[in-house]
Amino acid sequence: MSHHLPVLLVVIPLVAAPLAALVNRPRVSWAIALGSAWWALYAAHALLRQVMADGPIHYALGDWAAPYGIEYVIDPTNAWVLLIVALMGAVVTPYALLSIERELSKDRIPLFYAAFILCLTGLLGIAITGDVFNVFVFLEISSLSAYALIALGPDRRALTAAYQYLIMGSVGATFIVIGIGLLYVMTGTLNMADLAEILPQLEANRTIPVAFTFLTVGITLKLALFPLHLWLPNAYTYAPSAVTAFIASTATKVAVYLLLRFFFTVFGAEFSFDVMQLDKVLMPLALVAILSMSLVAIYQDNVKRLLAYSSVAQIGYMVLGISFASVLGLTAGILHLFNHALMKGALFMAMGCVMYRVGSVRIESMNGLGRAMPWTMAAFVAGGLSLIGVPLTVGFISKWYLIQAALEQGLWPVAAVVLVGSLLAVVYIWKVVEVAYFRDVDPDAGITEAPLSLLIPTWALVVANFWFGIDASATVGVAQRAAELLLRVGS
Amino acid sequence: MDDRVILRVGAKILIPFILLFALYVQFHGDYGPGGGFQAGVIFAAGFILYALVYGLGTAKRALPPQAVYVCAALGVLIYAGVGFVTLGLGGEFLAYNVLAHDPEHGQEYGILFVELGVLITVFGSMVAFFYAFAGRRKIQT
Amino acid sequence: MVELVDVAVLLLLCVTALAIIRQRNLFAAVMMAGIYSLLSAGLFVVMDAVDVAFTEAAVGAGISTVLMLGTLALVGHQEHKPKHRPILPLLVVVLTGGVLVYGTLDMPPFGDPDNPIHHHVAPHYLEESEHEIGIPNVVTSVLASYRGYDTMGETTVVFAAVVGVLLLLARGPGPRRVRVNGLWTTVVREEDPPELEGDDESGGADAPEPRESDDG
Amino acid sequence: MIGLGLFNYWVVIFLMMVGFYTLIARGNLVKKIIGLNIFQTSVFILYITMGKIAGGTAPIFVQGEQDVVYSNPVPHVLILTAIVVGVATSALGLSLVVRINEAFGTVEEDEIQDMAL
Repeated sequence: MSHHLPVLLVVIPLVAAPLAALVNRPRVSWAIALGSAWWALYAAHALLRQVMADGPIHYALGDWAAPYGIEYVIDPTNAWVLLIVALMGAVVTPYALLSIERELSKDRIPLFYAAFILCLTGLLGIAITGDVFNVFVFLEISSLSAYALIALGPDRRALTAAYQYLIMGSVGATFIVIGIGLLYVMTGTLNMADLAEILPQLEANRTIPVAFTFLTVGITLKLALFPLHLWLPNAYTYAPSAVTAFIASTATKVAVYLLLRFFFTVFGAEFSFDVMQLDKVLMPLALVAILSMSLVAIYQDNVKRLLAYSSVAQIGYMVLGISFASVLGLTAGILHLFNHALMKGALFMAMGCVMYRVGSVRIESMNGLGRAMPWTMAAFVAGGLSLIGVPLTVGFISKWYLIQAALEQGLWPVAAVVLVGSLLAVVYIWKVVEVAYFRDVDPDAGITEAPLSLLIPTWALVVANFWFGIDASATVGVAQRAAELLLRVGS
Repeated sequence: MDDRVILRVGAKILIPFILLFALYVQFHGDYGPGGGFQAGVIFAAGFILYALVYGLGTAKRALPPQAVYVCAALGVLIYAGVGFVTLGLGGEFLAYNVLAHDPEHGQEYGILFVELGVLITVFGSMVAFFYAFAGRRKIQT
Repeated sequence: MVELVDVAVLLLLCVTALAIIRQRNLFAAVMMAGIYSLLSAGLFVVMDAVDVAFTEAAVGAGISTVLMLGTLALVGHQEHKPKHRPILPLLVVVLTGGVLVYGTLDMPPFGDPDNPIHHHVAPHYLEESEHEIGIPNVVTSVLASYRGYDTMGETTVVFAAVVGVLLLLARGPGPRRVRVNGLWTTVVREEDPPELEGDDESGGADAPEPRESDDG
Repeated sequence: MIGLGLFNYWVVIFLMMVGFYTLIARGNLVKKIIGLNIFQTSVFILYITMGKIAGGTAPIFVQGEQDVVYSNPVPHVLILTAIVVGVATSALGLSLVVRINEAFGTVEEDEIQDMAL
């Protein structure tokens, strides 16, 4: 059983999706989704423990040894990402039950859960595989289902948002396919470990850098790194609340993971940073993303859109961590994958609670919500504190490592930008807090607190924000180990 | 409808051959070009031709949308099911060798079943796409 | 001879692609896209990829075209003239193409048997497939067995698309729009319950005539 | 055939860019999907071109024949998968177009943008 855990982690949700579609009873479909999401969490957690204890796990699908067959390879980095994805799936699914019943017509709910599990399956499949073409296949599973999920939002602009995402996502995927093809033509293999072995032996040529460029641009499109982020704000704003909470906290994380995997495992840090001079491109983009997108966020009237722009800025932090190409920097980036999932998950879920009761997430509709929905808004404030990076929250841990990594290389202006980004976050979170706590509630509206099935998952994430903010030894331990392995130091 | 006799008779003659050809492509995929995916598309094309000539309503009576939708899901389950069977027999996921006494037959059975899964899903999906688009009415203004 | 066919088909592909850009009647553009698929299927045959050619012909020229025509019947087929000159897209495309051409400069020439692509994993399939799998078509054995997991993923992708398309299209006959004071307004949301019931048209209400425009 | 050198690749890159251009420069949502199809089909040609061996034949064994050069089967397999993914993407994209047309009454990007504000 435990030997087959890697494949079961992915395949059980994969089978659950058609089942959820076939039963055609909304609540039963939901139960199937819940079961598979919790299974994934259990399996991902078990795998992470196993990897941390015994080192990398290999699983040959079809019993064909790599590179002839497709292989699953799990090391601390992707076990970590698997855990993030599975955790968010496990928290969002219970939350989705009522939230989706409110936002979607009943006959679509079984298909909704099928698409939701497929998205989860795809993301898990991308993270776990050791074969570059298999990445593409699972990327498409997650993307196609994500396009459909986003299009289900109540506003008609959800449709155009989904279309825009589909076009940009397909361009990204096609670029990735081109990159894979160019790698394949020069090496004759599709296995990541095999590629990592063969690539350094090739003499200098012009094809590999081009393959590298196409892969980077393609993944960056999926990642929504500034300036290729145009699809993200609309998609996050108009998608159903549960979908936003799930996709915002997982899809971009998996894309960051792909960058890490290609930069460090497949091409190697030396090629990526010494030959391709990647840091000279990534760092400025990340810094511009942090500053400009935080500024844009301040001017938003729709809180989901505000949080979406903040997400683009936060992606900047993760990429900034990568661009240092040091153990500290990577640790910060990998930590922030998890931490940002926790904080953005909590914030978007709080907004989902508001949507459930108020029917809108525009700032002007939140007058006095601090009194009408105290738990929801408290969760929002707590998530906001974490986003800002106040001590005792996970946000602080991420920024602490990020600043350390910057100072380690003497880049104090970069550290300053990180701090300015936090100050800007104070401004946009305050905008919401002010309206919610210092304006009078409309007494006729009769708004009450959100139901428990929405509040409990939201608060679970809030508690996690503080839990891992107070005792970060477990998360930092994994992130540091992952960073060391990626940079091939100390092993 | 009556003014399209040639179309209807032509289709009547063609469709059985198209379906037969699809089966040939499915089962000859080991020896020549073809396989589940191609067969599924050809099968679907034959059926779509039927729907185009005889009308969507007739086609939906012959093959209800619900059945098509079940097909699309069923194929995935068959494919993954082969994987679970190999797990149950003590092999790795999708390691067909364990399906029979000797590896070669195991591979043969495995490929037969997964290609069947592909056929069913692809046929179901293509017809489901067609139903979804053709069944949508133009906006009335 | 092969070279001649190869070059001829490639040139035809170029002509077709350029014609598609220029064509503003979308029906014509879709038909030309079908031709494009068919031509590339021909090219695949020349390049020994018979399985791929088969699929491309069935999908590209068949199913895709039917879906496109189905869409055009619903959304209209005249493309508007672009309002401004697309300088930025042109720049992006020239840059991307330039980078790709640069990347090919060190690529092994077309058809050279010494290419690394032919030497690492592929020969294993060609040599071992016959006794490891036992079927003559190596494409099938790689597709269904060596890389069978990819194919399962592919089947799942198709299923995901079905789920998506049904979520978007299957339920409800769609909203009705009316013109009020010169503005289009949606009057019936498709989430409205009465409309949801009207989907299963297995009766015969609109049986014989699916659409007006696509039986040519 | 080796005489053709890199010519094939360059033509294929040209085709890819024609598709890519249609995809990003055109405002009609259906035309964009057509562009995407051309872009992807051209990438398929790129892969198949890589797998060709001069004087080779399709990778299907024929009984009793020796010393046959077979073309590389791997790109064929990858592209079979990619074709399926491509048609799945177009189907989903087109269904979005249909819904956008129902919601906005147009499939031209600039008109939709005017309305969405």
